[in-house]
Amino acid sequence: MATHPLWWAGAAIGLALLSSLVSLFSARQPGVLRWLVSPLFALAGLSAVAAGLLALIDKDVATATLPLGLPWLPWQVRLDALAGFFLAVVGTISFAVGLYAPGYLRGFEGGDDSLPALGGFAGLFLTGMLLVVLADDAFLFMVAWELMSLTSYFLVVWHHDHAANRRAAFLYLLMAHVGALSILLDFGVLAALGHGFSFSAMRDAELSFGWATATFLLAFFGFGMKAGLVPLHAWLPEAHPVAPSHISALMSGVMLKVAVYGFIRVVFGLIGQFHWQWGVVVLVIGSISALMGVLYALMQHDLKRLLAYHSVENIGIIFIGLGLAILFLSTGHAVIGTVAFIAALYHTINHALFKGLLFLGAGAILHAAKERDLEKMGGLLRRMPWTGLFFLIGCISISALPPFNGFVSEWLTFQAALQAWQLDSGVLRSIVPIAAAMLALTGALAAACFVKVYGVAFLGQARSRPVRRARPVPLSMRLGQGVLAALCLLLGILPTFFISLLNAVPEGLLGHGLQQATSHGWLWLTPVSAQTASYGAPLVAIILLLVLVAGLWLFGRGIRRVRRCDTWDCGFSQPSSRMQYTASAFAQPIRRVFGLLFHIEEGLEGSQPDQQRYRLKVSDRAWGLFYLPVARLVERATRQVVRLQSGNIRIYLGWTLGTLLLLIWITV
Amino acid sequence: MNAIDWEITLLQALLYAAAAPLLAGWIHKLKARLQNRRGASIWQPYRDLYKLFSKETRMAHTASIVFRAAPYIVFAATWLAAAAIPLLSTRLASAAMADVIAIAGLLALARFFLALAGMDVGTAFGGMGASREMFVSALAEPAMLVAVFTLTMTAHSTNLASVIDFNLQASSLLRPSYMFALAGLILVAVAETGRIPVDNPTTHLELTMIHEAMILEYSGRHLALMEWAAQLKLLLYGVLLCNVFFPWGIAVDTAPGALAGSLLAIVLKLLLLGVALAVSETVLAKMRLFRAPAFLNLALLLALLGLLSHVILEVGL
Amino acid sequence: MSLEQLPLLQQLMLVLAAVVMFTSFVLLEQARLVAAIHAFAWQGVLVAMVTALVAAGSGLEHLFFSAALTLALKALLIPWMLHRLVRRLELDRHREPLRRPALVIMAALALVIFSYWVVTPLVAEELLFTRNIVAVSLAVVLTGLLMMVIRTQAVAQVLGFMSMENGLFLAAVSDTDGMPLAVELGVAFDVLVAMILFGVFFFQIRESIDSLDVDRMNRLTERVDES
Amino acid sequence: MTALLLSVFTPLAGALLLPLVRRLSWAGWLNIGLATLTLSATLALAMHVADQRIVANALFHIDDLNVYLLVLTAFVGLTTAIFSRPYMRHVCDSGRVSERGMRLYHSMFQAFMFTMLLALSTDNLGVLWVAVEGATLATVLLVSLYRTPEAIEAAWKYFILCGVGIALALFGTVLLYFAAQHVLSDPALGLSWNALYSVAPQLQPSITSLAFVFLLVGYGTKVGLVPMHQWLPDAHSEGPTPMSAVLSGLLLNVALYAVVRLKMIVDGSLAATATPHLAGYLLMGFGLLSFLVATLFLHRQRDIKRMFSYSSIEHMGLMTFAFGMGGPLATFGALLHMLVHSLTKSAIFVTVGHATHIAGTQSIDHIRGLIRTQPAVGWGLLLGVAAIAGFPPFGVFTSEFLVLSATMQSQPWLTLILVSGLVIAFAGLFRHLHPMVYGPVPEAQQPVPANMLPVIIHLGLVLWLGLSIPALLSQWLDRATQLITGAHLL
Repeated sequence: MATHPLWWAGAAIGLALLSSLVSLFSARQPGVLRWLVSPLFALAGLSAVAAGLLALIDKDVATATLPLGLPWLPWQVRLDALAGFFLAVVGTISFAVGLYAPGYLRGFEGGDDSLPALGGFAGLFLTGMLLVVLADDAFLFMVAWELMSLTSYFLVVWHHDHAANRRAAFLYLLMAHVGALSILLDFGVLAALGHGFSFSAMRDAELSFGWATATFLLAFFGFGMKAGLVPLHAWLPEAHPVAPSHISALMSGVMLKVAVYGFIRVVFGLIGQFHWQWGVVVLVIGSISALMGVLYALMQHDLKRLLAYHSVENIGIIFIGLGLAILFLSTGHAVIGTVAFIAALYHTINHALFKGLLFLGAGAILHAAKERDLEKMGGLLRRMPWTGLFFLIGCISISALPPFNGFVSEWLTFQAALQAWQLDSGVLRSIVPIAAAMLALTGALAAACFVKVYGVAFLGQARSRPVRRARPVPLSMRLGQGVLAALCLLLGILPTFFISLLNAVPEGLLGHGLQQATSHGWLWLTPVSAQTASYGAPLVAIILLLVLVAGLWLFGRGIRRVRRCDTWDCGFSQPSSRMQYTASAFAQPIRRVFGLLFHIEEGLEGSQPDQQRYRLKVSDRAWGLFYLPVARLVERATRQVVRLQSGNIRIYLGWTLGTLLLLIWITV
Repeated sequence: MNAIDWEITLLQALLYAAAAPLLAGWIHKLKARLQNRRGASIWQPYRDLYKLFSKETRMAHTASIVFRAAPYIVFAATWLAAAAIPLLSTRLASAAMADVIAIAGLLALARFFLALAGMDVGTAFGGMGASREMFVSALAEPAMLVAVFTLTMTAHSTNLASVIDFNLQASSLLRPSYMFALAGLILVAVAETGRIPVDNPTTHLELTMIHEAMILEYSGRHLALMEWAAQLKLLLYGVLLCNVFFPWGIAVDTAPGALAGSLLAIVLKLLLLGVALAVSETVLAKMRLFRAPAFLNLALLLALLGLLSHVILEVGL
Repeated sequence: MSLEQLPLLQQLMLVLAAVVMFTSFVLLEQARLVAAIHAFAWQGVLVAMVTALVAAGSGLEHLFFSAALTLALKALLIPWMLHRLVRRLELDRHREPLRRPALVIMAALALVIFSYWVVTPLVAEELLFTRNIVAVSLAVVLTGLLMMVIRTQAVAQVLGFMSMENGLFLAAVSDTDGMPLAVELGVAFDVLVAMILFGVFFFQIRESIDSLDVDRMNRLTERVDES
Repeated sequence: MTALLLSVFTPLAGALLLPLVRRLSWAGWLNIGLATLTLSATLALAMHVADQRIVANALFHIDDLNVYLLVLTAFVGLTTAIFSRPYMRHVCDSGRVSERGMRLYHSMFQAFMFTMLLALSTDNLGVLWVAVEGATLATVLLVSLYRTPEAIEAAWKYFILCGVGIALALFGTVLLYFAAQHVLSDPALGLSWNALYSVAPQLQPSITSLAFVFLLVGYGTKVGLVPMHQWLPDAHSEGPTPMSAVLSGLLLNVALYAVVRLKMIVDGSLAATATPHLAGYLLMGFGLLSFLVATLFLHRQRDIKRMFSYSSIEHMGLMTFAFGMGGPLATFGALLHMLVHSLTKSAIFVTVGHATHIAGTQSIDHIRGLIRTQPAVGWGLLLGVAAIAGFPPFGVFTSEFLVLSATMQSQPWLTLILVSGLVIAFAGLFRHLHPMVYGPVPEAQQPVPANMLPVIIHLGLVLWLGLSIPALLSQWLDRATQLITGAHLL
């Protein structure tokens, strides 16, 4: 029984609920949050991982029915490979966050924000995400989905002193609601065609191309809204940074993945048919999101905002993979479609890992230096070496550099894209490589961005007093980051192992796996065939290490002491911390080249020449183009409608009389 | 993969490391000649490296561990990347280990740490150099990958060894896509290796520096490794251009004779390439930084043209 | 069938109904409150008479009772209360001429025609007679409503409300031989209580906006320009 | 039968008794006691109905449909009484209401309950009309309880508009009676809903449709259907908060109940004609209009109670729409929505009452940072609004889910309108809620003695209904659905 995946999933949900329940006591005993709630949270994560891995290993499907829900539609849960994979993703990050939280939460004790709310909603949030992944009928799915949104909203608005935070949270909930309703419509159509709200009924639905496309578009809109695809993304960088950092890690690292899960579940699982038009749509939107995401990220100097924009980028990359998968599957190239699909899944877990890691790192900085603004950081590596190391690993991974995990998934995506020559239509043959080019550009820009982040935050000299005073963070926080960092390296070095695990997902969903990928032994990753492409990740890592060691031994004779001296800087005056390159300065060339894409306001502040300051504000164009018009429309409508309530009773009576006469006219 | 392949691989790797300074010296010599100077001997780079290695190494107080580790990482990554490009023979284990995308990745890794090292000391010039380096590379990378895609889609493989094999067999027929790809790749190579007109390796004016600005603070063995890595990169791109587009003479097996022949061939190709580079660097002037995008967009454009002409003109023939 | 064939009783009822309608026109037009109250009282009397006639015709004794009730309530009690109120509110000299009398009359006539047009298809042929009464009562109801719309004076509005009630009662009595007694009592009780409450409100309104002009009660609104 | 009489006439006794009680504290407790008695009586009645389908006599007719509403009414009445004791106490101490006012309040509260229960339980359309009119009379004085110019104005509008509406409803009733004259053997039965329902097919369609128009406009005024809704926000915002709670939670339900009952008759008589669904279409039109207009109104609110009264209009519109659409699924959803909306909305009004006392004003702009001032109230309001906005796991989501899916099956394109309306409504509610609940606390705000028990009970129930509908209730609703639509859902 205890080896049954569903048992573990149930345990995970139970523990999550328990943690949120226990946290109610933290009103009087703040310690409870650290010593009871967080460990429970971590345990919930662990058992979710266990459930997921079991489901991935023994590839059978487990289902169950809960005694909840509507009388004729009880909640049905189903744990197949896909769900298992996402359970594992959710669980891993939650585990790390659970480890990290005790140290981080200490900073909040004694604050005037309520701790029970924080712990309780975190637990419910995890419950919601787990239930979304497990749900096997539309009703439970929607309940869990909205639970996820609502609880995360409460967590976002937890620091509610600043009006900006409140606005962000409101916007977040609104957008989540819009997305959810679109998903609801989607399920409505599927249920109407499939005669039933259980997913099993929807799978049997016979959809014409038109209806299938309608459902696809609704799903794409709804889940894309949640996942933060451009141009629906504008709420994301507002909301994610506002939450406490470990929650931001959960939201950016996991919740977006749950949206990806929803998209895969509906499009690959329920609709069950593919059309190249869809593939093109997903591919284009994905590429645009990736590029815009990273460009906007480059313009940020608030660390957490920057990371949030990178989530947009990475979600874009994931959707590029999915788009390629749809494209190839719809044109009958099953193998390559599977490669793209695996690439998307692989990038999903990768992004979960390194984005979680980076947000936890940002949290560590916030904890140690109370600072989110890059322009005030600097030299943190010497003050918090462990965090510095883990953050560096995160930066390398997200920049898709070997031998870390980010590179593997991008490599796989490229491999899929490079099979475009097999497509029949010349248009598609040329669209796909262009998307690949955008992916390459994105990768390079991401590297630039994280050079900026790491260089400005951790290297050089401190730019402000609190940062200069920063102390290393407590052990639990280091543990939380360490786990994720280790996993980043592991997934980068042993892709074959993980891909053989992942195979269960496409086997369950598309009916065929990717055996040839690992057919040449654990050393060689050969997605299509050994002749086409191969990547010996472990070898690369080992040889890099060897050369490093050899180099050190040869030239460094071990780590030989070096003489320390003043900075030379071409012999100019001794540089101070204010002479360092700032984050905005670093991004300036790129800002100039891609200036059209941003809404830039820059100029000089201050009247006297001596205290003039340079002012720069880069804002998102999506606001003016997509959000504000809708708002204005509603405002105009309301202004018209309120005339009804004129305040004069005779006019009211007139309305009654008029309505009466009109109705009589109609009916008689 | 049998033992002999690994031996070849090792041999090539060592050869890369050994030959890198020579190419740099050859280009220096040619440029001096073209400027009517006698110039230093082509062995000068070796002497410089030796001198730097034997000198004492100093570091700024503000420098961190990243600053110390960077030279080793940069050198290792560049070397590994180079080792994966067939120099003498296409029977190359490392080519299977790291295909062309992985090579790009390794170079990016090296660049990443180079830029970090530039920012580590916390000087204005270091940051400036890092910013510009990442800027240029961000624009160059897609161009390079697209150019490479043209090759790989033609050869149906991202494994450089098999690409070269393919080209050897099919080198007879003339491909429009290759012209564009070659042109694009040359521009990218110029930008990536920091040559005129994008960057000037011999400049002494800090404000125009890119690569030099990042390694301003280095000294001793660290500086030596950085210089060596730069020379390796130059050689790497040279070999890439020569062997992929003009694969003639490269050995497809491990027979000593064939290897000797291919060595001769590659040396000749590189000498010619050196001449071309030296001439171009003499006649061209360095551009302003903000004209670099135009330059690299041209590279990307050419690469894309290559790709399109491939998928439209050549597939299905 | 034509008018001549109707029994005398029903002819009489038709006449009375016509007069009821006329009185509601008078109500509509009347500028002086006191006169309007008188007109309302007469309307009550007429309705009571119709009821009595129906009772006489059908011989249902509970109708006699309801006739008496109507007379007491609509013709005596309520007018008397209104009178008292008006005097205590010093409104007995109050006159409020209509803004556009011609227009109002046109509207009222239109309503009458409309209600006739509405009722025509309703009733089967053999019920020709009831049909007309229904039409008349509907006209009275609508006219009462119209009066509430056009009159800006609280008391006048109440009069309109009450004349609506009259119309209802007329309909109930004339074409259905009256409703069950319980219901009628309930209705009567409600009307009475309503009248009392109206009385209370007149004073409350007066003390809050020292006038009974309903147009001046427009505090509660969503209009943006007020905000 | 005794249970029935007890449940209906206990409030009447209370209404007559309470004015005589001099001690206010006693009056408050007595109020609660009477409400408890009523509730227990209705529960007994419910048991009774559960085993023998129908309890009926000359005047009363209790079946699954109205016994369910009876219990709901009695329950909300009880919780509101519990809430109103400390609340009105606070009001009285603050001197806004005199001793006489308090006695009037208690007596009228019971009188109102009486009219509600009578309207629900009676079989006679005339009595129904009398009861609904009586409800107006009972509440109109309470609306003007505070004697401010606004209160009086609101009361006057409430009185006149509902009076006129109800008068039209009476005309409709008369027409029905008239139609029944030629069908029924005993004309005296012409107002019995049962009799009419049984002979519905023979009723003359043209008359019944005209009658339905009058009835719809009449009772629709009470339901708060646009464009006859104007009295509703005024009355809600100016009356004492317990009054707003029962108005939103009960009165609207009862009026809608009346409309539904009458629709059943009219549908029966129109079944054979060219336009069998005329009544349904009318309801759908009104419902959709009210729904959309109310959602837009939500955005321009300055008064917290007005805002929530518009939200009531919105939800009433949704129910009307669902009832009009007919069909088991939609009807089931509408009945469920009636239940959860009453519970949630009265809970919200309770918290709003406390909130207004905390801030000392009803103006949205001056209520700030509740969650810090008095977390219980803040969270209550937050969760209440989340529930009313249709967020799972609260029950409102369940019913809206049912209604939406029913719409998706019968009128797919209207679903888009509904969904956009839901979004607009949500945005309107939360944009005002946010600053009230969150943010820094102004100095003036002080915690007040609050009784959050009703809120906890109501929201707890709503949460439960959202997670799972107990078999008892679902069977119950299903039988009601079967009464209305003639088809089982389960």
